[in-house]
Amino acid sequence: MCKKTAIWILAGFVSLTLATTGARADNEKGTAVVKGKVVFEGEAADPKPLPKMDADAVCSKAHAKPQADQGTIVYKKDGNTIPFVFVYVKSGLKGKYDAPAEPVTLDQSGCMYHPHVLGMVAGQTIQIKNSDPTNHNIHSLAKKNPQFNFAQPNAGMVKELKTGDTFNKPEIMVKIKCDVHAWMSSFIGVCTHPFFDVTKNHENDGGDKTKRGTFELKNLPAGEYELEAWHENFGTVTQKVTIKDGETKEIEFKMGPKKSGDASQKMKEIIVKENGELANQTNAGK
Amino acid sequence: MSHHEMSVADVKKHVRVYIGVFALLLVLTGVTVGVSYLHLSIGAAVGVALLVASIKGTMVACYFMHLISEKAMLFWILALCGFFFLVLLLVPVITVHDSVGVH
Amino acid sequence: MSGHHDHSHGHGDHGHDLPFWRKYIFSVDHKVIGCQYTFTALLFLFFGFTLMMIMRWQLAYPGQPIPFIGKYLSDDIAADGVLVGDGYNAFGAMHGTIMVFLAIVPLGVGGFGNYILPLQIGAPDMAFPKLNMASYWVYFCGGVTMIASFFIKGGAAASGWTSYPPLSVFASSGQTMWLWGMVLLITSSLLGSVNFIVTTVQMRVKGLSFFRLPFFVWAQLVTSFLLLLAFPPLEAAGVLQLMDRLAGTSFFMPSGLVYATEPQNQLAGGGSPLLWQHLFWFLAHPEVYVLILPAMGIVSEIIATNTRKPLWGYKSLVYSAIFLGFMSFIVWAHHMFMTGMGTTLSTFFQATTMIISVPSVIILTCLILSLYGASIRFNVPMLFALAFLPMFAIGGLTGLPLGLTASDIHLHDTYYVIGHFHYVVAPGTIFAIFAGIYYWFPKVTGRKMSEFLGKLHFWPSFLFINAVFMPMFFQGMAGLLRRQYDQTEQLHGAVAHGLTKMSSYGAWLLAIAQLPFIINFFYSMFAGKKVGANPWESTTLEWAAPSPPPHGNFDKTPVVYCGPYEYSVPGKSKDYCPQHVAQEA
Amino acid sequence: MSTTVIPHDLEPHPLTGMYNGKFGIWLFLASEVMLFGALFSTYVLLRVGAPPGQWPAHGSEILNVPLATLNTAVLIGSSVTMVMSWAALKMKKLGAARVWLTVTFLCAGAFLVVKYFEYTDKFSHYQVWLNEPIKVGEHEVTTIKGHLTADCPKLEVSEKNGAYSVTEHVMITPDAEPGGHAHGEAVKIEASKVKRISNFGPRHSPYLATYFTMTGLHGLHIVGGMVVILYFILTGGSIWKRSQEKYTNRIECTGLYWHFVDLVWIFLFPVLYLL
Amino acid sequence: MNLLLASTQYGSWTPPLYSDHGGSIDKLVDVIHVFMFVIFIPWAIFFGYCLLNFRARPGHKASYLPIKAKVSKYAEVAVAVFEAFLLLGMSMPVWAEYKNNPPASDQRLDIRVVSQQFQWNFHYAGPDGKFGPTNIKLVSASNPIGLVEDDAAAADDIVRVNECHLPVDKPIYMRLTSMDVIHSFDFPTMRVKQDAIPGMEIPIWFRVDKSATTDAIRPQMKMTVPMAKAEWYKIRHHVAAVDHKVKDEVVLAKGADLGVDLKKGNELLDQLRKKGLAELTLEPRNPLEIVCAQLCGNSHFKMKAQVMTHTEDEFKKWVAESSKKQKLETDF
Repeated sequence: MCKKTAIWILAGFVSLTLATTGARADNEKGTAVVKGKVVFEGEAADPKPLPKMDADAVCSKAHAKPQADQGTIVYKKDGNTIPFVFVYVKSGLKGKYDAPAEPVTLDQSGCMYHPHVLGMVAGQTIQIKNSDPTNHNIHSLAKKNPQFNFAQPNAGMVKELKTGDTFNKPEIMVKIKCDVHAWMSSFIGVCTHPFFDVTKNHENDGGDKTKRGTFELKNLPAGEYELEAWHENFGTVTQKVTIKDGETKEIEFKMGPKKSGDASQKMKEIIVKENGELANQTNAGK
Repeated sequence: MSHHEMSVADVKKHVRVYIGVFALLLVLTGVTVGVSYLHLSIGAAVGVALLVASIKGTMVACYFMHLISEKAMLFWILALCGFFFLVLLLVPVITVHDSVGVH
Repeated sequence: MSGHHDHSHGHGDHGHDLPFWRKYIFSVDHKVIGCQYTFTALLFLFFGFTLMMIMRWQLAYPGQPIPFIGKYLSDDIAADGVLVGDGYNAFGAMHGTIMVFLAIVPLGVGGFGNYILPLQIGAPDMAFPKLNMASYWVYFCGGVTMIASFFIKGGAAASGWTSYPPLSVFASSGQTMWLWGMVLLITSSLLGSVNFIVTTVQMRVKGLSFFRLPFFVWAQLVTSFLLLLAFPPLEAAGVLQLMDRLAGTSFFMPSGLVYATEPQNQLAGGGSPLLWQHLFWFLAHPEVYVLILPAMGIVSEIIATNTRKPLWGYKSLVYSAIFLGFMSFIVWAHHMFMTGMGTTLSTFFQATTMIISVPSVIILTCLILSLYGASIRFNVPMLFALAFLPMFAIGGLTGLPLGLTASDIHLHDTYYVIGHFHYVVAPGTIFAIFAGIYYWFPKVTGRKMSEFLGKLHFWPSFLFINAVFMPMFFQGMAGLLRRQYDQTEQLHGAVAHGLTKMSSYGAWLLAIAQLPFIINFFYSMFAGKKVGANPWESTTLEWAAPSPPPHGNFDKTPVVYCGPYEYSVPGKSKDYCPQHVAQEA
Repeated sequence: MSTTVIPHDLEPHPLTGMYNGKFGIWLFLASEVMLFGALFSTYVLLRVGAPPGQWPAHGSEILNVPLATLNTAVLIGSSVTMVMSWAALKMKKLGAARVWLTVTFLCAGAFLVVKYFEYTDKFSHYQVWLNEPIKVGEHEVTTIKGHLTADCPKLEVSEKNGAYSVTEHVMITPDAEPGGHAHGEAVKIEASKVKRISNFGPRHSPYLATYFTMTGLHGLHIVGGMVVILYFILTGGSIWKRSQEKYTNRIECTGLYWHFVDLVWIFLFPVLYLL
Repeated sequence: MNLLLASTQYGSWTPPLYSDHGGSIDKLVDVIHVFMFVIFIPWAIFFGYCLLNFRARPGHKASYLPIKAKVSKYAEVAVAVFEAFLLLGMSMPVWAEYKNNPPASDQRLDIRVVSQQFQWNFHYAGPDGKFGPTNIKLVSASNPIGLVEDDAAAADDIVRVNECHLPVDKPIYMRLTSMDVIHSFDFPTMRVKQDAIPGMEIPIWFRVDKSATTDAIRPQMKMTVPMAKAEWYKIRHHVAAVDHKVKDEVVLAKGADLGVDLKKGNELLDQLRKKGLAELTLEPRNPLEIVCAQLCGNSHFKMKAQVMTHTEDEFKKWVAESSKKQKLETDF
């Protein structure tokens, strides 16, 4: 208990020092709101199931039926909206912003990461929890930020990544995965400001299916912004918005299947060209 | 005989040898470069290149490093070393060929 | 070392004019350097042992917090006091590395070799005293680098002491420290070995022909050749792995790697993971004999002295040692039977492996036959030396099923392997090293270690060390794999877990059993019974020098008149004839 | 300074016919043979095991043979001058010996300078591998070699192992070669199309990795030799005054090492450049 | 020694054996160990004899002359000869069989094993017997080996993570490879071990005994553990083999799980102890496991796959239904 409080206090001090030492931040907030949804263009494929988890009794106990690969979900029955899209202000902000004192939390329960996609302000503390009575290992595949790879063998273990250990540079996106359960992956969007959101999914829509695939950026100062929407499989789309104080704008992002990557037919030709470059390329009958 | 006690005359004799060897080395360098432009079959190319290199190496070792006039003991040590050198050079390659796996 | 500073004033040399730091820190005297090596290595030995004891806790009580120290360990090693996978692997890797490269080799070669070898050949010092000093300090830096790696982000190297790529190339920066450390250690060994060979070949006193050398010197000579020719390839391999880690090359990285579901497109690919294994084992198999030969040397000396009888088959001992050294270069791939090796090569390496066992058998036979018709004095050094024989025998025999490909299929990478090489190195070499310490302590300090405490040290150690390692054979047979952070995670591991606690308790008790030694060591250093130049009534040259020997070793350079082990020569008044004493006709 | 007298410090041992230092340096060289042996073994294994097309048929496709030939000559020359200086000492001519030593030192320097130019040339030359073929001129290509243009945005360098990645796009002027097209207009490639980009440094390919590692290690040996030689040029006089024999011996040992470095290059040259 | 043996709980040196080639390996292991004792025991006796008989004591002097020991020569020769026999007579033939004679491609079942940190992926060709191509660019959470799914050959392929289904009494031909680091495919109950090395594809083959279906084995590996000795981590892979009764009250139903982690496991055991249960009769939840024998990272110990062995037609059935693309029951 008192350990917890100690952590909070520490986190508080950390953010304080950040606030005082870092380039003086004005934390300019406004009253404008940008909301909307992300929609899949054209006929979306059915969601793909994750591999069966039987080998780890803990995981299989957690899920009666196979789980969907979050990266492949499109709500076809609810207007083709897409969950787990990270929407953020890419450019146009003038102010500087501090990392909030409270940490962002990444929980491992039922051999899945919760949340699957999340955003944070650079320098914010990351709290990594293991709620499963099995060994997970947390592997950061950051490009600009620190890479780490550690294990949490027991249930209830908590690790806090504070200043220095946490992600201090903006990066879209940092992939986190568990090497023990390779289907487990999470994506963290690291921004220099708090204006980001992740489109809602069937688990956090609060029973209201119309919320699925929607996002909302609050407290924006008036201005002209470039917004970007990022999805792990469908790529990124951007669009510009101009907005005045107090105004609320509705926008919609349209996404299609990513151009490169899925065109396997085309890819095979290339593989033939660059021979010897793909050892894993094995064909039937070989 | 060791170079411990050597008369000036001996040394002069040596110096002439050094010049000769030097010339020969330069010639051989020319040869090996020249051959490489003939674009021989890989086997032949390797053969020639290594042959020439070995000759040059032997020259340097024997005359510049005075190996020819050293006592037997050193030879045995170097022979041992040479043998292990070959083992180290060959065995890994053999494993590539004597493997049940496909690389 | 402190015990001998008050004695080290000799005849006309300027030893005592030197400032303290030149005399004991940056000394060029082979004896001081020998002591420096011994002390440093003993510290590392203790440290490596501690790591193992912590690992044994996790094995015996998986997932439970480590008592006492758990909460003081860093996040990278233990979470909430529970050892984590990385911590366990790091401890495992560093236990291996420290024990082999920082403890046992420096003790057997750096310590005993440095101190005893020049004395036994009647030399005033090593051939290159400054080089000798350099080799110690390079070793010291290597050790510091290794230890420092525990305190950097991500912790120490955790890819096993064998550091197989690609794992070691993907690993955190502790691995880089490990590689730099290894480069330093290998360099130090090279400097040392050149020094040893030159000294032995060129500086033997008058009359000390090769076949009058004590077997210890022969062992050191062969060892030095192993160090000289086997270590450079790993140095090269280390450079290659550093290139892979720091410069992004692909010496050990094949094409088409996918790491954590990310295709490794930034790599060129086309490398070979097996290349590292070849270069590593080309060093690491001779390394085994670097560990065992000096031990055999020490044991032979002690057995000869305490049987009061010449060693049986001195010449076959010598030839066996040489043959052993030679063969050790061409057996290495028997560590790689499971890498998809075909029948031709595996046959060759099985054959050489079987052949190399013959000289070992001969050496053991010679030593045991030397007991026949002897008059055995059971003093502490002798007890350890005698214990060495059966322990080494067990270690050697259990090597057989691992050296044969077919049985290796089942035993490869199981605890059977751990048991096997620990029997060779722990109750084998380490016992020999203890024997050596008890045996030569009087020479170094001029005082004898307490026999009582010595025996209090020997018997429990002998008992518990077997309690640690004997169960491992049975666990290995049952298929329990090595390098398992939690043995019970796997069905057959859990089933074979029964004996794990026995090993663990054995290990902790073994630690307690070392207390008498530590007390004995320091107590005797200052308050031990004063003795003369030759307390064991031994024949070899080191006993001709005063105890402790002054700077320059001998009062007057001795001349050798006979072989090394002239004990109980018929018709002599004393039952031993020192090498430097002329025989009356 | 101890007064302990080391036997055979100067006079040869009857068995080996060498004084300690010389025997020592020979043993050291034996270990060096094994060191480079491991690297040659690496070279052979990687080359034999390489998939077709990964290694250049001839080093000359990538490396500059004329420069290397020059270097070979220079290094052999330095070997001769080294042995000359020893001969001069044997004839008790300290002055001449020092001159020869200086020449050796300069040759070594020249060798390194040439190597510097060879290296920098490689580091400024790039290759791009593509996810999908693009049209350059009239051919479809999946990889382009060439030099980055001045206005090409800076490449991102990974902290872990220095690998390059492209932020938005890369501008590259292809070399004139079959598959590429004539010099001149640069090609613009979007980041999404780039599978991999690297200069012709060590990470480019196993071949260049081997090349840089072996020549780099050899280069370090040269530098080491230069330091020793310089030391003996400078301190020559004082040691010579103390003991002519000692100085001559030290130069002989230095020479042995130096000839070995030369010998290694004699093998490196054909193996890396000509085959 | 018996104590040591028993405590492995197999009641024998080695784990139970369910493959046809394994016998010769076990035989070799046994022979070698017999041989060891044959050498070591006389050696030890002689050793002890010397220590006693030749201890220093008043009036006893050592003899200068060595004993004329022809025996040792013979002993050494004998050792060498026997080693030669082990090598030529036993090890090499077994190994050759193990490496050189793959089963004919028309009678065997081909499986691709793609290992990665920290899991085994098993790739079956499916009914059409054709493996779909794979491409590392397609690797994702739901496609662990990067199977090119819209390729005709891949349509009916089966990919299973840490779950391996095998028919009994049919030659099985596995091609091992790795995506990232070196792993080692260890199937102790079949006496199969082989490194899986990235950039290489290494074949192994074996045949599961006719009688060794998972269902048949499970009861065979039944064991009885006294409650006193029962620690959660020794029985974490086990389920109750029978109904455990205390005064005709069932306290642990047949098939009941003993909990997979420290907390749950200990709680359950405490309850049973309180209830006064004297001993547990248990059988493995799943008796066959493939594990990783080569250190492959911080969770190496976690890398294991369950094996289900079926009769030929059960297996066909499994293939038939697994090769269908599985649908998710979702509300979207």
